Amino acid sequence: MVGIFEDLGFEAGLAAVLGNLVGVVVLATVFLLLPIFTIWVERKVAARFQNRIGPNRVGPYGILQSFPDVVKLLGKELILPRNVDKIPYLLSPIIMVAAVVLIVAVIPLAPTIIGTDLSIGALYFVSVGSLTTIAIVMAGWGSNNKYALLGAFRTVAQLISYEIPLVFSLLIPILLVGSLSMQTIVEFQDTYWIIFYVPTAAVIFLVSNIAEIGRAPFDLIEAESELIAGYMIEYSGMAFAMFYLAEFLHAFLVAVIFSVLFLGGWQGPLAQDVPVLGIAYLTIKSFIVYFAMLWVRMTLPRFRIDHLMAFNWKFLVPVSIVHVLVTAGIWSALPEPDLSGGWFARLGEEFPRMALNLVASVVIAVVSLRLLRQYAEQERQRLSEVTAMVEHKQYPLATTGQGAQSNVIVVGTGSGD
Amino acid sequence: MELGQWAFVAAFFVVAPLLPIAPIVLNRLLAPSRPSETKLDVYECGVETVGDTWGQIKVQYYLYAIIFLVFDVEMVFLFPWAVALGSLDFSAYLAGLVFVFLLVEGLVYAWRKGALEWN
Amino acid sequence: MVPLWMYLVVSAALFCIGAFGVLARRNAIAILLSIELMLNAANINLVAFWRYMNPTVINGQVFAAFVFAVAAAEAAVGVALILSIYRNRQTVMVEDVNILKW
Amino acid sequence: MELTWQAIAFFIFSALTLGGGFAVVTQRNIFHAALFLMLSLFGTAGLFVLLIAPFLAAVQVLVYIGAIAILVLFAIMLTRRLMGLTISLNQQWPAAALAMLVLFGVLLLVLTPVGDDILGQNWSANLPTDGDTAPEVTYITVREIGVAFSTQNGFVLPFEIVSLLLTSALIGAIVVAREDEAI
Repeated sequence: MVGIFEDLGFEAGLAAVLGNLVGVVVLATVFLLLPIFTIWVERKVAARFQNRIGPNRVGPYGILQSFPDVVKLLGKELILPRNVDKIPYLLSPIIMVAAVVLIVAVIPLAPTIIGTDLSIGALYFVSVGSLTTIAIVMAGWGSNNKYALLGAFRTVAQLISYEIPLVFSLLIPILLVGSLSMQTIVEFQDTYWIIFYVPTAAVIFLVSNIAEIGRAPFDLIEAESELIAGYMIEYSGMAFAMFYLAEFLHAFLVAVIFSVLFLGGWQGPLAQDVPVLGIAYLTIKSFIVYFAMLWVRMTLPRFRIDHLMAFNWKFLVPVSIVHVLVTAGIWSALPEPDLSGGWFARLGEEFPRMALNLVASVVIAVVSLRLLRQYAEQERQRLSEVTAMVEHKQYPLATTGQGAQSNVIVVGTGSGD
Repeated sequence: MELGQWAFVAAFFVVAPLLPIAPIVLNRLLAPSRPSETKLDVYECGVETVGDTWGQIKVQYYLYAIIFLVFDVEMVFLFPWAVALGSLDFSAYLAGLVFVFLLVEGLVYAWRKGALEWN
Repeated sequence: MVPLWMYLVVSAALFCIGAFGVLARRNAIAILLSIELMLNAANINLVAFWRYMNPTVINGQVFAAFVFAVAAAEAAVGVALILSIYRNRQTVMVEDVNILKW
Repeated sequence: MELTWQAIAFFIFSALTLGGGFAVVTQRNIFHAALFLMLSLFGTAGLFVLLIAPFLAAVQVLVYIGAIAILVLFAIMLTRRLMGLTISLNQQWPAAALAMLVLFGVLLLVLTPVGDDILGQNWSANLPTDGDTAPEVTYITVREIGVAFSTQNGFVLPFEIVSLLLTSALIGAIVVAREDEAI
């Protein structure tokens, strides 16, 4: 790209800047327009899960449905409510989308096609992702609305909590590869994908990322019954649409990043030589992961906030810490295999390391799930005892203190799960 | 060379905010704007809003934020450790092990003290 | 390339701004923010000296990482203290918290 | 010094850092002050990139903006009654401003070549005056930092002590901030 501008007679420095800008605009716009398609995919898949047809009027199979939606949103009034704190209020949707778009810069699309292969790519992904938190705080504060503020706080508490297992599980592929560069991570997966080494870490990564974008079953962010629509309640028109755009784009980018980190990215037969194949492989993998995320979304009921927090801090965080320590131990104890041979030779050389890690990872998953089940059984036992006490009027219900009341609520919802 | 890569990122930082600004401005130009007293009101539960918006929130949020902060800083040290681990001997692993164990202590304390409880 | 003294001047200016904030703000949280500015100034210095004086040894960046940890610890404990004072005395203004003055 | 792209970037990031910092200490609205702190920290991250310390730049965004600033925002929300404030500076602010201006003046004299001319002393002679003398960084900094953290010749002891510091900060903050504990 830079070369084209140099040929056109621009001075070298300026050509570099222009080339970069054009590349960025193209890359960012392509990704930004993707949600127009993924929203249709999402609605269609959701409809099928619920035995409906979904959008089917505009274009074949309703594929153009998103365009009239965008046009409609453009015609909606952008209301600036009274007493809003204008700067945070208006900056918030912009930062939200920008933070998500920035992730695109480090995604390796093919062996030679990547925005930029930063030496700290994986860390860049986390850093930029943490900017969304600020956008949410700004929206909550700027809206001058109690529900928005409360929603923002819940959301931020959820996001920062789930960032911990996210980063820990991201640490594991980095540990295996020994580099933060995204392209190096993909090249490492030339023999085995990282998901074969550490499937448990992959699952933790996906789960915490789903929580990070606030999708079902972690969609307390927009719990309509409790918080109306959370921090975005006061937004309308395109400003509101930006939050949705950011969510859908982020959801798809999570699928892409997951494919890059755990499913070999662009790796596939002949991808080394034909870059277009690399893009195709990455797209296919990403859509499979995206479908899995939709499946989860359509199947599981919403978490309760205390369960959400407990699940993170008392399950995901300890498990991911143990996983990091175990994988690091195995990795530093094992000798580096000789990877100079052909592909099949490397496949054989790499196998012992892969197998040992796989076994360790599966053991961690099994043991932690056992412990979780044990805990759940205890909890059920305790709840049924409380229920029995209430039924036999042994519980101090008559002298309704605040404590007794809240306990009854726990019984009511707790016995269901 | 390294800086050249960051020029690309810098360009991203310039372009990324412009992408959402464009539709919002377009929206402002295209859509009607007829503000009225009621329309500009705070949307809460249908009745008029009561009290100060910037009210006090629970200290629980703060406790999560502090535990998050400590673990986030831990990452600063664990990322380079993880990257370097493959090229170092076993003592480097032990260094990281001690580091993590010292921090897990803090998590265990928070757990035992009920700071992880949402109530 | 930009000469080293320019980085040092930026860092010095940032430090002075932060120190002014610490001395002149009434709000304890604002004082905390100012302290973060001063720590940042120190970090700019560390990294700039590393880059210009001896980039073959990584010490400057390592020190900067330690400063991050110290800043985080300071923020956590500082905010906890402010919250506790606020709960007991309903204020975050430092001149109202003079119980140790007597 | 010619006006290269790098110099322009340096001036932009410096302006962000200093302008944001100035707003932090002068803004009446404490929430806005915290937002300006983020701007200032972001500018510093840019300076780190220019100094070829990308790891620190990313960490700056992750830790300072993503965690410390969020913590401070939480604290602002937890301590209400801040909105109606009209006076943000105390009575001694002119003295403080004067002291800081003097300090900055002295630092300028010491650090800049212009100051050397005025003083007739060559304080900054030991600093490389031209950035082009700064050697190239040829290694991957993240790995080098990792090696420094976990080898005996490096910083393994400070590395463990940092962990201890963070743990004690965590425990201390929980003890101080919890409602039911008597203080």
